[in-house]
Amino acid sequence: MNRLKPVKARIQALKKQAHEVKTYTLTTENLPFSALPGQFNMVGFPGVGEAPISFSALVRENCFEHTIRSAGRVTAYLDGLKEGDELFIRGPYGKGWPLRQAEGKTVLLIAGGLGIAPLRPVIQGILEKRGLFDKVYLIYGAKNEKHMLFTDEFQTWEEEFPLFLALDEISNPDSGSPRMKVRDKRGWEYHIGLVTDMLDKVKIYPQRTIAFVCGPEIMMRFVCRGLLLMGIESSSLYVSLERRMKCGIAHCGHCQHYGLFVCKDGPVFSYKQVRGLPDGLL
Amino acid sequence: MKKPRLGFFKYSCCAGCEFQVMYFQKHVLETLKNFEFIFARMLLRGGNPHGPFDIALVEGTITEAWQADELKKIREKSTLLFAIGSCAVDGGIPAIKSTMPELDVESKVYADITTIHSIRPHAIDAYIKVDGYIRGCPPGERDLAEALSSVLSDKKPDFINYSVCVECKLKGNVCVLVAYGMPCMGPVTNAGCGALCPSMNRACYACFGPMKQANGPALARKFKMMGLSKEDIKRRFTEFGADTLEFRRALDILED
Amino acid sequence: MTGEDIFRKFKKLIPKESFFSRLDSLAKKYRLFGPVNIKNQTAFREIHTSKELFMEYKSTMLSPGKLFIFRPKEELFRFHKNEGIKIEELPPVSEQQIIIGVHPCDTNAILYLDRTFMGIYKDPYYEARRKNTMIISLNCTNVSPNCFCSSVGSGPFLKAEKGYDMLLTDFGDRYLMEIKSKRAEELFNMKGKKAGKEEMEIKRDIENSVLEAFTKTIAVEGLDELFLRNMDHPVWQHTAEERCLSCSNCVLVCPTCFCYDLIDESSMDMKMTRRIRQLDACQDMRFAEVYGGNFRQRRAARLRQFVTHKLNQTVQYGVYGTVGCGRCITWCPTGIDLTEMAIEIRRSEKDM
Amino acid sequence: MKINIDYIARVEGEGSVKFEIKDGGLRNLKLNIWEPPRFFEGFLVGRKYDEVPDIVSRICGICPVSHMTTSINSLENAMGFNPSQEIKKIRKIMALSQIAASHIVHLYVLALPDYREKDMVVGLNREITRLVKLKEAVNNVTGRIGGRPLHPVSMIAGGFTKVPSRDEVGRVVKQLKRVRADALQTVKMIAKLDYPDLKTNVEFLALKSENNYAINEGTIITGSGLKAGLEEYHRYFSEKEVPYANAKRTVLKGKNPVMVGALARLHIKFDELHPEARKAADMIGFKTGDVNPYHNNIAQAIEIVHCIWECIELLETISHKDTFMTIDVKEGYGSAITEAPRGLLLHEYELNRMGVVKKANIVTPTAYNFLSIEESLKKLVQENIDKPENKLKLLCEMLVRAYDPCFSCSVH
Ligand SMILES: Cc1cc2nc3c(=O)[nH]c(=O)nc-3n(C[C@H](O)[C@H](O)[C@H](O)COP(=O)(O)OP(=O)(O)OC[C@H]3O[C@@H](n4cnc5c(N)ncnc54)[C@H](O)[C@@H]3O)c2cc1C
Ligand code: SF4
Ligand code: SF4
Ligand code: SF4
Repeated sequence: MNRLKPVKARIQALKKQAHEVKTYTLTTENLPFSALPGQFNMVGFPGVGEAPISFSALVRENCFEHTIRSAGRVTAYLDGLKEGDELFIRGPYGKGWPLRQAEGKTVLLIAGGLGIAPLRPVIQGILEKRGLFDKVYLIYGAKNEKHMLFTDEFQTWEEEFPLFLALDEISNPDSGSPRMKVRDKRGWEYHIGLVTDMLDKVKIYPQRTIAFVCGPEIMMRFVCRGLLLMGIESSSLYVSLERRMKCGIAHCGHCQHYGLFVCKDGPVFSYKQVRGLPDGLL
Repeated sequence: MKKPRLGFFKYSCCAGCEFQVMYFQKHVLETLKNFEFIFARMLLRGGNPHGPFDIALVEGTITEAWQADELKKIREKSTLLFAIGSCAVDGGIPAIKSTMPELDVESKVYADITTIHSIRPHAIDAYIKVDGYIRGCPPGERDLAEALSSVLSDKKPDFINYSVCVECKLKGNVCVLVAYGMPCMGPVTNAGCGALCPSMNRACYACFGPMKQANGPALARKFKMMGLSKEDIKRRFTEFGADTLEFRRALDILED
Repeated sequence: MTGEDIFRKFKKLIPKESFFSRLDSLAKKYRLFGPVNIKNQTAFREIHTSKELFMEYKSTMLSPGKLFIFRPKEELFRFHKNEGIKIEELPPVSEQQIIIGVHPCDTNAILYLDRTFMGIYKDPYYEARRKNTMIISLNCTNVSPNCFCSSVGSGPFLKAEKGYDMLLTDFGDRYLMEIKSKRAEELFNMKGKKAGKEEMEIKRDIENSVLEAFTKTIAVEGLDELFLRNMDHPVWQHTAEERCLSCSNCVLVCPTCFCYDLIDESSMDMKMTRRIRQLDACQDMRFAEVYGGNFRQRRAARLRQFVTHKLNQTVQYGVYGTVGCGRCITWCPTGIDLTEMAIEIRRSEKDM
Repeated sequence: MKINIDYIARVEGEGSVKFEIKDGGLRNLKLNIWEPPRFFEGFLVGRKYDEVPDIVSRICGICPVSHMTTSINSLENAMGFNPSQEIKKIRKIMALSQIAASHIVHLYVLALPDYREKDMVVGLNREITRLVKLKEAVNNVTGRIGGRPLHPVSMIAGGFTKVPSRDEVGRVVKQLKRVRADALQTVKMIAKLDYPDLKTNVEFLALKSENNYAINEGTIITGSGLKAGLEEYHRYFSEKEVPYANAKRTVLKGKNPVMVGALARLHIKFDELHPEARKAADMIGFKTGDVNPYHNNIAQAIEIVHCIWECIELLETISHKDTFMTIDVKEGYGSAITEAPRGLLLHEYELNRMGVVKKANIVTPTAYNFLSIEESLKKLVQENIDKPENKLKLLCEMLVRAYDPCFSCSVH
């Protein structure tokens, strides 16, 4: 089998999530394939190239989703596509989040920015089988409320577990005085500050807790250090790394992270595995 | 599909870039067919220099003040503006002038320099923002094709930006620097020519200009060790890089 | 990989002429590749008769594995645009081929590439060529100043037992021929003196005398830990700034470097796009660039990636990334030497 | 009435024509070459002989080979080096293929659209196909030998760094042979165009030697019988600066304005043309002594035939021997004059004992033609003074284009 060969996918629905971010609902001929939360596809277009993109929803009713930010050559091109257009994918690739290990435990989901996208299938998995897990918390931070993704799903999520939301800044401060909290139109309360500030809000037994962290590497670094201080084992902390990738199957070498192939051995790693490696920030 | 509107502008140079489009054998028919030529002095009588342009290609070094003013106007009227050729990309050959006192050079050519209005030669990105660089003197076919086909397919172009050595090795040439001791500029020069000079048994003279991550000083040090004189090293780094920091930096090590 | 079936591995002494004339008789069915002399350099090229071969070569700039099995540049797909897009998969060219005179370092390098391209994910292009390629290895008796294969166990005599088809050792006017695969046994079932204990002893003697010719060595014990302790050692910074050109020659000549790029090139009529695979290099600035930054922005970090991928990072495949062929030292325009960098680090630890 | 042709399109480089018509008479006609100077002669000082050809090649994107060859001849001359016959032969092949390429582009892309009432070659599909075919064949000659057709790299002082193999040469020749019919077709097509009438009193100027159509060396000959060796050059010619133009103007002392280029060459050395080219000239009734500058186009078409046929013959005798020789670097002065596509090209250099340039001088074809372009324009305007402005402007532009000027070269 030639794993470099892409297949056509059709954009069933397209939804603008935030500034420069859209969610693509896709369908392909080779459905259903099975994918795990945290895995990714190589998504692209002939003549433009390919980029690794995580599933933001696994296959349901013959569709799956990707949430993509226009960041460079490939993603900017995808940003220009419309509903009904075709694009090309291949995958799924990589190791996902160890959801089975989380069963029976307290689950901390911590996301920064676009990092919520790869965690969304985890959330959906938990919602489907809520009973399998102990307490669940979602801590989610973004630059400002305009960059918050999936806000229309917060309601459903909150029915099952608490959400803690953080913003670096407010996009339109209505008063000059510095504030610690802000509410948006729908009544969601945002803390102004860093994601790490929110760690105090969760009550856990460290030995029975597992954490899935996804976001910019520097944010993951501080979150993981915070979690270690709370007493969670580094082997129970999971992070998802981003590296440049061309093949997705541990051949092209771009994603090598000190002997590890992020595409094959990751992108989800235990913090223990990747902590302190050179050329990384963790 | 509407044809993209193309403008071609020439400043101080040999006009070879505009000609390269005609030398562009395999693609010339499609280029003529797929683009609407709005302005191209060498190909088209009349034409509209005021745009707007979907794509503007600018060749040549900026050596007179009016050129910079005109260039800024073109920038405003163009969705995409590419520098084409070493002159526009990094000053090219005309920038050799900036290695010596300006008046000296000028008075060597004209007895009466009162009618001359030259300014210090610079690449076009000294004055405006550029969307991409089609390197080479003459510009490499691959990058030129990439630029034009990217406009046609509405994506960002992916230009080559590794060293000439990469192409040299892909071709399987025996390295003329290591094996024959020729002062090859390939290791610091941007690829795109297909390692032409080493394939023709000679050292690269950097006509594609410095690559982004070039380490000029390190190569200058190597040349020094090979026994090249200070002057020879200086000449190698200023033939096509007189207006570039990457190559100018190499001259610092010659001071001591 | 080859050599799975049970066969009678034989060891024979074969006169060189009869070996070469057997090769010539195979030229009709197989494409032959081997070392040839070009302007006082040796390079692996396609040959048409065994007369072109130059078997006493020292080293070549490019390794046979990265020329004829993993191709430096190849087209993988074509996308045809014509009311919708059709994908044309270009099947790997699978002519039967024989590579002659592959030194132990390069044979080991091919075994290393196998780990990448025929590991859990198989690359069909590589796999097809690998299966259709017979490898005739040649124990090395011509040590170059930059060779250090003896330090990393990949030469000068080949120790691997499978993954190639035949091993030759130069016995003057004869070759000691050791058959390693069934197909080699069938093709080279030739008359010759059966080699026994005595010949093996001669072979060992030759090996020992070759071993004495090495001038470059590297102590491998504790290398992994040594590097991990010294990720911020000044040697990275000063070697990178003073000497490294970021020209990528090291990576391209390295027989085990496997990184590649996928490049799309569209025709000007927009009807067709080729997806091309081409060697890529970690010394290139763009190689590790991601949104918002580059994990190896610094030249020193890129140089360190190359060196440690060869001498450290054994977590990847459990073996060293280097086969000690010395090519990266020879063909680096400024002669950066990874063994010397290791020595410098070791020395500074001792001094402390 | 002031008439300004702000820029002359479809020529190489930048220039404009300005004149006034007052009381039915012409005043103040000026060819203003405002192509900005790049000061090659200035910054060549201090550069070493081995980089000079690569640098001067960038004077012009259409005739780089001419600048390279002329500088090489002149530098070799300065160092007392004599190239082998084989080197000279390959240099001639390079020159011929480049002249053909330059003429082909000029005829099809620059000149032809006027005669077909178009602004640009786009739309002339049959012609474009022929253009591409012809150009590919001749560029292939330059490209195979030089490494690339534009700014070739294998030509250096001392010879060629690499010469294509016999097989490669064979392929190039084959391709050339295939376009011979297209070359003849070009002559027919160009001869049939409807040229404006104009009689001028220009003095033709070209290189001539015995038994061959002089390109890279020869004696300077004028239509009125002047004969001069290279060493006498400065006795006859002088270069002057013009306040309104960045190009200098070269004059032949005491003579009419000179014209160089294809028409001048045919006039001076018609007999040395390749027989096939002479046949082509006869076929269309071309006569020497024709002083209508517009007919330069016809001369160019005939030269294309010459170049292709001679290229084929020379290529078939390449021997691959003595294609590179080492030079002893010496102090000295040297000069050389050759036929570029547009006419005479002179380079002269003074070198120090390291081979570093102390002084450089370059005189390009357009500098010779400068004065006669102006004079011909004056005559043209006077003869057509009652024509509507647009028509007059077009006639002027067509005339300038017919000379095939290279402003980039002239202001170097
Ligand atoms: C496992 C994994 C999962 C991912 N999941 C997602 C996801 O779900 N959603 C998502 O949006 N992204 C995701 N990404 C990130 C995405 O793959 C990258 O952003 C990818 O680089 C985009 O490709 P591109 O071709 O669009 O950008 P590229 O063109 O490759 O650009 C990437 C970055 O490099 C910079 N860059 C490129 N060229 C240059 C240049 N010449 N000079 C300077 N800077 C330059 C760009 O500015 C940009 O910051 C994921 C990545 C990984 C590894
Ligand atoms: S970059 Fe080179 S080819 Fe282009 S105009 Fe300048 S000198 Fe001519
Ligand atoms: S010949 Fe020049 S370009 Fe080629 S590898 Fe050697 S140094 Fe690099
Ligand atoms: S090798 Fe160097 S000088 Fe030669 S063509 Fe390429 S970039 Fe130009």
